[in-house]
Amino acid sequence: MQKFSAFSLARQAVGRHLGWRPQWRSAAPKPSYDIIIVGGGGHGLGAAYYLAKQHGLRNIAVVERGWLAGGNTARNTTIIRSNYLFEQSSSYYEHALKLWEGLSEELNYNVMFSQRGCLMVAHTVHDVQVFKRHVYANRLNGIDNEWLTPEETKAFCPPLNISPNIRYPVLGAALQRRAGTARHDAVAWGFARAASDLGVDIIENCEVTGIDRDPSGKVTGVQTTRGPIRAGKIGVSAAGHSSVVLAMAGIRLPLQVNPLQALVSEPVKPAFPCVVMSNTIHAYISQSDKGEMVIGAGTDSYVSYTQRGGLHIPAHTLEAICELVPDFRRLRMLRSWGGITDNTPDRSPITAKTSVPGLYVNCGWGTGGFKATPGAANLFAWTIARDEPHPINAPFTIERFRDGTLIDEAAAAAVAH
Amino acid sequence: MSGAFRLAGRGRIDTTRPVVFRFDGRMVRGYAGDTVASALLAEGRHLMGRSFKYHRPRGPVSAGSDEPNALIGVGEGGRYTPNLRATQVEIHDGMVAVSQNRAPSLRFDIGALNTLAAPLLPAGFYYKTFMWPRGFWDKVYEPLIRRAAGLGRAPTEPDPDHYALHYAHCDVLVAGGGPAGLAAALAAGQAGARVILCDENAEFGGSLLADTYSLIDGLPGGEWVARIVAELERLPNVQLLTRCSAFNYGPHNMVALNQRLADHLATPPAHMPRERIWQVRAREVVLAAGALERVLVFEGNDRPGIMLASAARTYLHRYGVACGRKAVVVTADDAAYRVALDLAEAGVKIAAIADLRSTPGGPLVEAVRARGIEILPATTIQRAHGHLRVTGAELAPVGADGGVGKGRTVSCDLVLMSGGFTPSLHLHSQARGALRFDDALGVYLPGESIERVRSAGSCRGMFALDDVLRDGVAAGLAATGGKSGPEWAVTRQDAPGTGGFAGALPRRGPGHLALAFVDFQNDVTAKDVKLAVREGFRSIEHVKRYTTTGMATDQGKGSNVNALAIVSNVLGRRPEEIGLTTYRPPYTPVTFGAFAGHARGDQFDPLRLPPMDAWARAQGAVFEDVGLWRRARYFPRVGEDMAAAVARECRAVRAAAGIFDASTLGKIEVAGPDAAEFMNRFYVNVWTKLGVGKCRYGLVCRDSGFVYDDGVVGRIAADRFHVTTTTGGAAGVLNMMEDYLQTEWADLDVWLTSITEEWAVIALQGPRARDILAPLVDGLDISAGAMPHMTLREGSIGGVPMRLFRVSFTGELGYEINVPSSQAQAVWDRVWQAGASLGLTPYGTEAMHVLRAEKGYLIVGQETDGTMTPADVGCGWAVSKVKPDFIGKRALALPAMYAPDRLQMVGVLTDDPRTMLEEGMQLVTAAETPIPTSAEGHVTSSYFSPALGRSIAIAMVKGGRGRMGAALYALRLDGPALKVTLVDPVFYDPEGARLNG
Amino acid sequence: MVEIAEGCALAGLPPMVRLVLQGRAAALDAAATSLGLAAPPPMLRAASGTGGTALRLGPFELLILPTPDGRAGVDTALATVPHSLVEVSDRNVGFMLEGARAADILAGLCPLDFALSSFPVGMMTRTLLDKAGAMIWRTDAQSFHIEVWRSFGPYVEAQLREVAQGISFSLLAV
Amino acid sequence: MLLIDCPYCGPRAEIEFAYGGEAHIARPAADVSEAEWAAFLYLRDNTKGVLAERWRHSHGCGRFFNALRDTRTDRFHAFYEIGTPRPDVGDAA
Repeated sequence: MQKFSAFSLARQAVGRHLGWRPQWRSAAPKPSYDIIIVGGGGHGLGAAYYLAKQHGLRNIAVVERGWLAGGNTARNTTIIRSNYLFEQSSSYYEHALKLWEGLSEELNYNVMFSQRGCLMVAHTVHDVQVFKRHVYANRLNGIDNEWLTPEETKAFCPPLNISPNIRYPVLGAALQRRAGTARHDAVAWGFARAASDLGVDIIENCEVTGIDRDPSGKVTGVQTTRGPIRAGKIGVSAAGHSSVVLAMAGIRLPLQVNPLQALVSEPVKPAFPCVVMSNTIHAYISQSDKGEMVIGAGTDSYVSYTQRGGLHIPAHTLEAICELVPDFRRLRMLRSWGGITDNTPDRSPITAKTSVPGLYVNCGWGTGGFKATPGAANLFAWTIARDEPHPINAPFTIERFRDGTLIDEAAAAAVAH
Repeated sequence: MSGAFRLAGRGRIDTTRPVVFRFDGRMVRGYAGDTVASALLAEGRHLMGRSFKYHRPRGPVSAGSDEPNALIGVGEGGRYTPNLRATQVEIHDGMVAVSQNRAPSLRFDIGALNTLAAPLLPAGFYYKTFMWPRGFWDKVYEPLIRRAAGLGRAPTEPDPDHYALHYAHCDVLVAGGGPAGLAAALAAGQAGARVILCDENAEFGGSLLADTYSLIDGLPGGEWVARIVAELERLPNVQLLTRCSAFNYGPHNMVALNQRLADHLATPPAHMPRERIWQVRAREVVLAAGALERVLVFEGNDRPGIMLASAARTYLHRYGVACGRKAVVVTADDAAYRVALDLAEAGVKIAAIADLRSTPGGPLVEAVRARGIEILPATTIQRAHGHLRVTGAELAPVGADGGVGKGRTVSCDLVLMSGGFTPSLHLHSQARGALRFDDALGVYLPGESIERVRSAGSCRGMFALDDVLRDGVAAGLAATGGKSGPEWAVTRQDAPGTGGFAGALPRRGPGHLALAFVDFQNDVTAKDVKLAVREGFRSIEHVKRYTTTGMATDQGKGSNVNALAIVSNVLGRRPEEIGLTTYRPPYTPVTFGAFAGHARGDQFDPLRLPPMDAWARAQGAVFEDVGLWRRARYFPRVGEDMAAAVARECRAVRAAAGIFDASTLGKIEVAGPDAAEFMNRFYVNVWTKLGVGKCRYGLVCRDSGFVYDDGVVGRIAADRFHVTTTTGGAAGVLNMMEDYLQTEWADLDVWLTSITEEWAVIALQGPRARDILAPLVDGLDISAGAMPHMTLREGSIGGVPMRLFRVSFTGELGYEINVPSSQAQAVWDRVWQAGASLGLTPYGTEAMHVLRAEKGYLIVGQETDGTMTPADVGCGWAVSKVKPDFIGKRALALPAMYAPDRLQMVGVLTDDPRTMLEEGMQLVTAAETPIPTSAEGHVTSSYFSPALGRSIAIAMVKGGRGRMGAALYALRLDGPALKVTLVDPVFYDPEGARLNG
Repeated sequence: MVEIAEGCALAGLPPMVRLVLQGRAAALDAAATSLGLAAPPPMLRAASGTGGTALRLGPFELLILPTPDGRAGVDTALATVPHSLVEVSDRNVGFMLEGARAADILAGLCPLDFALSSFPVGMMTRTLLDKAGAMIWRTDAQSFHIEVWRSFGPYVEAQLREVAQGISFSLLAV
Repeated sequence: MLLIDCPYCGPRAEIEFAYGGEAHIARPAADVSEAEWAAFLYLRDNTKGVLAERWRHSHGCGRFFNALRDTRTDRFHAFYEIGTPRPDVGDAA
C-alpha cells in the first residue's frame, strides 16, 4: 500500500502524480473463498477489513452488484453520534464512535471525522423529559451528553432561532460534543484500500443471484452474475437488499425498505458550526467542509426500491429548517437525492447469525447505518469469524422479534438519524 | 448608449429605460432587460468571480442558468442572497451586487496563491494528508479548509419575503419555451388540452431570441416567437409561465416548477410572493429543455474572456453587447461559424477560427471564408494567455496522427469555444427515463421512461430548426391525441451542426502542469480526472466523487460530458460502458423559503387552541405545546413563579376545587349493535358487563403487547360508548380502530366517529366540586348515592346539552363536564361564577400532572416509552384473563413479557424531602458506581407534592414491585448520588376515600 | 363576507346541525328516504331533499345537514336499522369562499383539481388544506363550502388569507 | 408525490393517504406459536417487484384498500377493496 501523507503527496507532486497506483485492486472472482461478504458498502468493506486485520483471515471476497459504496454509504447525511437511549444501542454506537476517533490513522486515509458536536433540540416539555433521560442514561454508560439551556444552545450554535415567540420555541438541547460528521466516501474507500492491501478481493459489478447450501442446510457458496463462487461462510450486509438476498436462503426478515431523502444547499462560507437535530419538527442540518448545508429529510411511508420519494417530504423538512434557522431561508437547494433505508419494527439493527449455518446478516440500520460503520463492520466481522456474537451485538438478533425483547429506539422517541 | 461594448440598435433590451445598479460598490449603467453579466460585459468587463479551490479569476462562460463562474451575491440585509448567476440576475434600479470568494478584492485575491500550490493540491489531496498529528483535523486543518471553501457568505438576517405554493393540474405540461416547446404548446393548446408552458427565462423563445438568421414564415426568430406567444395567450386553456423552471420530476408525473416573481423588480408590489413553487400534476409531459453547448478543455480555458460561442451570440442579439473587440473562435462544430459571422457583422474582428476538424466545409464555412475570415482546419488551442482577461490564444496544428505541432499565438480579447451541443436530459432522467448513447452525435439521448413523458427538439438530439418545430408539434399532438397541428415554413436556416468534441483537447507535450479545466467552479482539471482513473476510480460516479467534478452549483451541466469522455479515453472504453452520473434534482437551485411556502411563523404548523384558551390568556396563563395543541400549563398570580403557582393550584384542588380545560382529550363515539364486542376485542379490558351509565378505565395495547394508549370509557347506551384517549393519542387510536375494524373485523356492525372537538371538557375537581356543580345541572341528582365515582349521566347544564362523567385524574371527587364546544365558555363561566365563593381555582397541565402523580396514575408517554406492558405500569389488573382474544393478548403471553426483571412502576422518595429528583435520572444499586454501569431503572416523573409537603417521584425499576423499601441511588450529573427508597406509587389517599366521597 | 382577494370573499358560516351517519346500504337508504331523496347521493356528491342535505363522504358515510324539521325524521327512519348517527354540529366550523379566484386560492393549499370538469358543482370531498383535514363542497361554480374541525378554523382562515394576498400575481386559471 | 387511485374516490394525491404496509397478512388466532405470531407481527416480504399493500384514504373517504405497486418503479398496477383477492398482474414492471 502506498503510504498517504503530506510527504508522499509532495514527493508525488515532483513526479507529477504519475506514480499513484489504484487505491484498491479490482479483482475478478476466484472459484472459492473462506468468507464472502455480500455488499460493498462501508459496513461490508469494513467487515472484510476487520476479518483480515483482527481475525487473521485472508481468503475473503467482497461482492458488490454495482460500484463500491454506491448505496447508503453514498447517500447519507454523515452524522455520527452515540447518544441513543437504550444501553444496548448506545453501547453499539459508542463502540463505533470510538473506532471513528482513530479511523484515519488506522486506515491511513483521512475520513475527515470532525467532532463538531451534535445538538438534539427540545421543543416541548415532553422533549425535555426524553432528552434529559438520554443525558442521564448516556452518562451512566460512559457516553458524553450534556443538557444546555436555550441560551447555551444559542451560544453553541448562533444561527439557531431561540425566540420564545416562534411556533415551537427551543426549550433546550442535549449536546454530545464528541459527535460530528465524517466524509462518507472516504470511509468506504479507506476500508476498501486497507482491506485490499490485506489480500481481500473486492469484486464490483457482481450481483448475487442465489445462495448454495449443502444437504445439511449449511451454505456452500453463492451464484452470481459473474458465475458461482464457493464460500465457507457468507456475511450479508446489503442494507435494503438484505431481504432479497436472504430470501434466496429461505429467510424472511423483519425488514421494510423506505425511501429516505436528503439534500444540500449551495456552498457558502462557514455559517453553521455543528450538527443540529430536531425530532419534533423534523430538521437535521450540518455544514460540510465544502460549505454546503447538508439536510436530512424524513422517510417516505411506503416500501420502495426506487431511490426517490415525493417532493413534499424534503419540502416539509425545509419548512422546519426555515423556522429553526430563519437566516437560511434564502439559501437554495442545490442537490437532493433518495436512498433506501432498511427498517426493522423497533428501528434497531440486526447483526447476527441466521438460522442457516454459515450465513450471517447485518442489516436494519434504518437511518443510522453510516454512524455505525466501523462498529458494525467490526462486530459483524467478530460474529462471522467466531460464529457467535460479540457481547455488544448479542442483543441485536432476529429472534428478538419472536421473543419480544425489542430494543425500541423508535418508540422511545429517539428518532434515529 | 452606456457601455463601450454596447451596440446601438441591437438586442432586446429597452434602451429607453436606463437602469443603475452597483457591483462591488461601483455604479454600473445598463438597461431594462439586462442581466448583471450583460451590463458588465457592455462595459467590457468579464472578471466577475473567483473559483472555489484556486481562486482563479473568472468571467462568464455562458449566458444562462448553467453558468459556473460568474456567481454573485445580490441584495442587502435580509434580502441578501449568495451564489446567484450574474448571467441570470435581471438588473433593476438600486440593485446591489457583490462578487464572492475573494479577499480583499476581486482583482487582487490573496487566495489565488492556491494556484501556485496546485501541484500539491490534486484531486482528493485531503484524503491523503492532514492526518498528523491525531486530533489536528477538526481543530486546525478543517477550519482552514472550511474558510477557504464555500462560495458566497451565508445570509445573517431573517428573510422578510413571502413565498407561495400552488397545485396545478393539466393535460400537457411543456417544460421549455424554445421553438420545440412553443410548437408543442400551441399544438396541444389548439387541440383543446389544458396546457402549462414554462420557461426559466424572462421571455419565451429560447435559442430563437439570439437567432437573427433563420426565418420562419418569413419572420426572424424573435418576431415569430412574439406571434406564437400572442396566439398562445389567446387560448384560455393555456397557462404561460416565464421565469419559471421545471426543476423536479417526481413520481406519477408530478413536476415541480419554481417561478421567480419579484427579484427582477425594483419595488415589487405589496404582498407579491418572491417565488412560487408550482406542483403540477400533468397527464402528459413534453420536455423541450434544449441543448447546452460544450466547453473545450485546454490549458487556461478558464481565463475571463473565454466563453461559449453561443453565449457570445446571445449577448449580441439579446443584449446588444459585443463581448470583445477581437475574437478567436475554437470549434469542432458548424454552429460557431454562424456566431463568427454575426459578430463580424456587428464589428467584432474575428482573428481566426481554429477548427478541430480536418476538413470543415459546407455553406456556413464557405460564407465565413467568403467574408475573409481565416479558417485554420485541424487546429487546436494549445493554451490561452492572460490573467484577469485573455490576451491571446496559442493555436497549433493537429497532425493526421493526432500529434500537435508548434503553433502561433494570436492576440485577442475574446476566445469563443464550441464543442458541439449536449441535449439537456435532466428532467427526462429524473423521470426515470433510460438514456442511450448516440454514436453519430456522440452524446446521450433520451430513451424509454416509466412516466408519460416525451422529449422534443434539441433535447433529443434534433438540431435543424424545421425538424425541431415539426418535432414540437408532433409531441404536442401525441400528448393530446390530436390529429393535425400548426405548420410553419422555415424559409431560411443553417444546416444542423456536424462534428463536436468531448474530452480534453489534443495538445503538444504531456501537460502535466497544465490547468485545463473540466469543472470550472470546482477547479477540476483534466489531469485530476486522469489521476482519479489512475488511482482506480473507474466508475464515473467514483470519478465524480473523488474529483468533485459535476458537483458544483451548475451540477455538471458544462462538465459531465467532458469528464466522461476523458475517462472513456483513458480507459479505452466506450462512454456507455462507463455510464453517466445520476441527474439529481433540482435542475437549477431552488430557494429553501419557496419550499416552505406559506408555512412560516405561526402558520408553520396548525396551532390548535382549546375552547377556553381566550379565557386562560386573559387570566395570564403560561402555555405549553402538546402536539399541535397549546394548553395552559399554569396560572401564575403576580409574583409567583411556576413552582409557587402550581403548588397553589394543587392545594386548591385538594382543599376546595379546581377547574381545568380538558377538551384536548381525544374522544371517539363507538356506536352500533356490535359496539361492546368491538370494545372487547380492541381493549385489554372486558366491556360486556359494563352497565349503561357506567365508566371504566380502558387500556389499549398493540398486538406487540406494549401499552399504546389509555383513557376512561363511558357506556352511553347498550350500543354506544363514549371513548376517551390521551391528547396525543387521539388520531392514532382512531386510525388503529379503523384499521382493525375495516380489515380484520369487517363483520362487525359498529362505526366510529371522532367527537374530540364536538365535546369540550370542563374538569371540575376537588371536595367542593359537587357543591359547585349541583345547583347548575338541570334536574339531575348528582349526589354520592345517585351518581357514584365512575358513572356518567346525560342531561343539561343551564339548558346546554351535557354528558357528565364522574371521573377523577386527581384523586379528588371530580367531574368532567362535556358540553358542545360552541357553548363551553358560557358553561365554564357559569361554573366559575358558582365556584367563586367556594375557592374554585383554575389549574393547568402542570398541576394536573402533580395531582395525578400524587395518586400514582400513569401518563402514557411519560411512564411508558413503547416498551411497557400493562403489568409493568401496574395495570395488570385491567387485562382480561377470560377473553379469548384481544389486541395484545398473544404477545403478552411471551415469557419475556412477564420476566421478573422487567421494569415496573414504583414510587421513589429521597431521604431529604426537599431534594428533588430530575426526570430521566438513572437508578443504580450503589452510591459509588463505576462507569459504565447498567441501570436498575430510571425516574419518569418527579414533582414537589404540596399535599405531602415533600418531593415525590415515579420510576420504572427492574422488578420494582418486589423491592419495596429497598434503597437505590439516583445519579446526578455532578455531585454525589442521591439515595432513594422504593415505595408504593400511590402517595396520597391510598384507600381512595376522597375519590369516592 | 370579507374580500380577501380581488373578487374573492371569505365568510364564516353560521352554526348548523351536522350529523354523521355511518352504516351499511340499508341505513344510508333509510336516511336518504327520510330526507326526501330517492337514494343516497353517489360518492362525493351532495343532494338536497325536503328534510335536508346529504353529502356522501364515504361508501358507508353521509354527512347530513338536516332542516330544522328534518332531524326527527332521520332518527325515526333509522330506528330499526343498524347504524351510527352522531351529532357533530360543534366539531366543525364552516367557511364560504366565493369569487372568481376561489378555486385558485384553494389550489394554493389543496392538491385537488378544481377545474369544473374535474370538480363540478355539487361535488364534495374530504381532503387537505395544507396541514389541516378539511371538507370542500362546491355549491356553485365560484362558491365553496369548506368545513374543518373547530380548532383548525383559525389556521385555515389565515392560510386562505395568506394565499389570497399573493394570488393575483402571474397566476391564471387553467 | 404518488397518485393513488382510491377505489371509492378516484385518483388523489399521496398526501391524502396513510400507508398501511403489506396486504393480505391475516391476524392469526391467539393460540398460535410464538414463531407464527412473530411472523404475523414483524416478518415481511419486503418485495422488490410487485407488492400488495394497504393504503387508507385517511383525508378522504377514510377507507382502507389494497393496491399492487411495483417497488422497483413505484408504478401502480391495481387498486382493489379489502377482502377481495389479489388480482393477477404478473411481474410486469
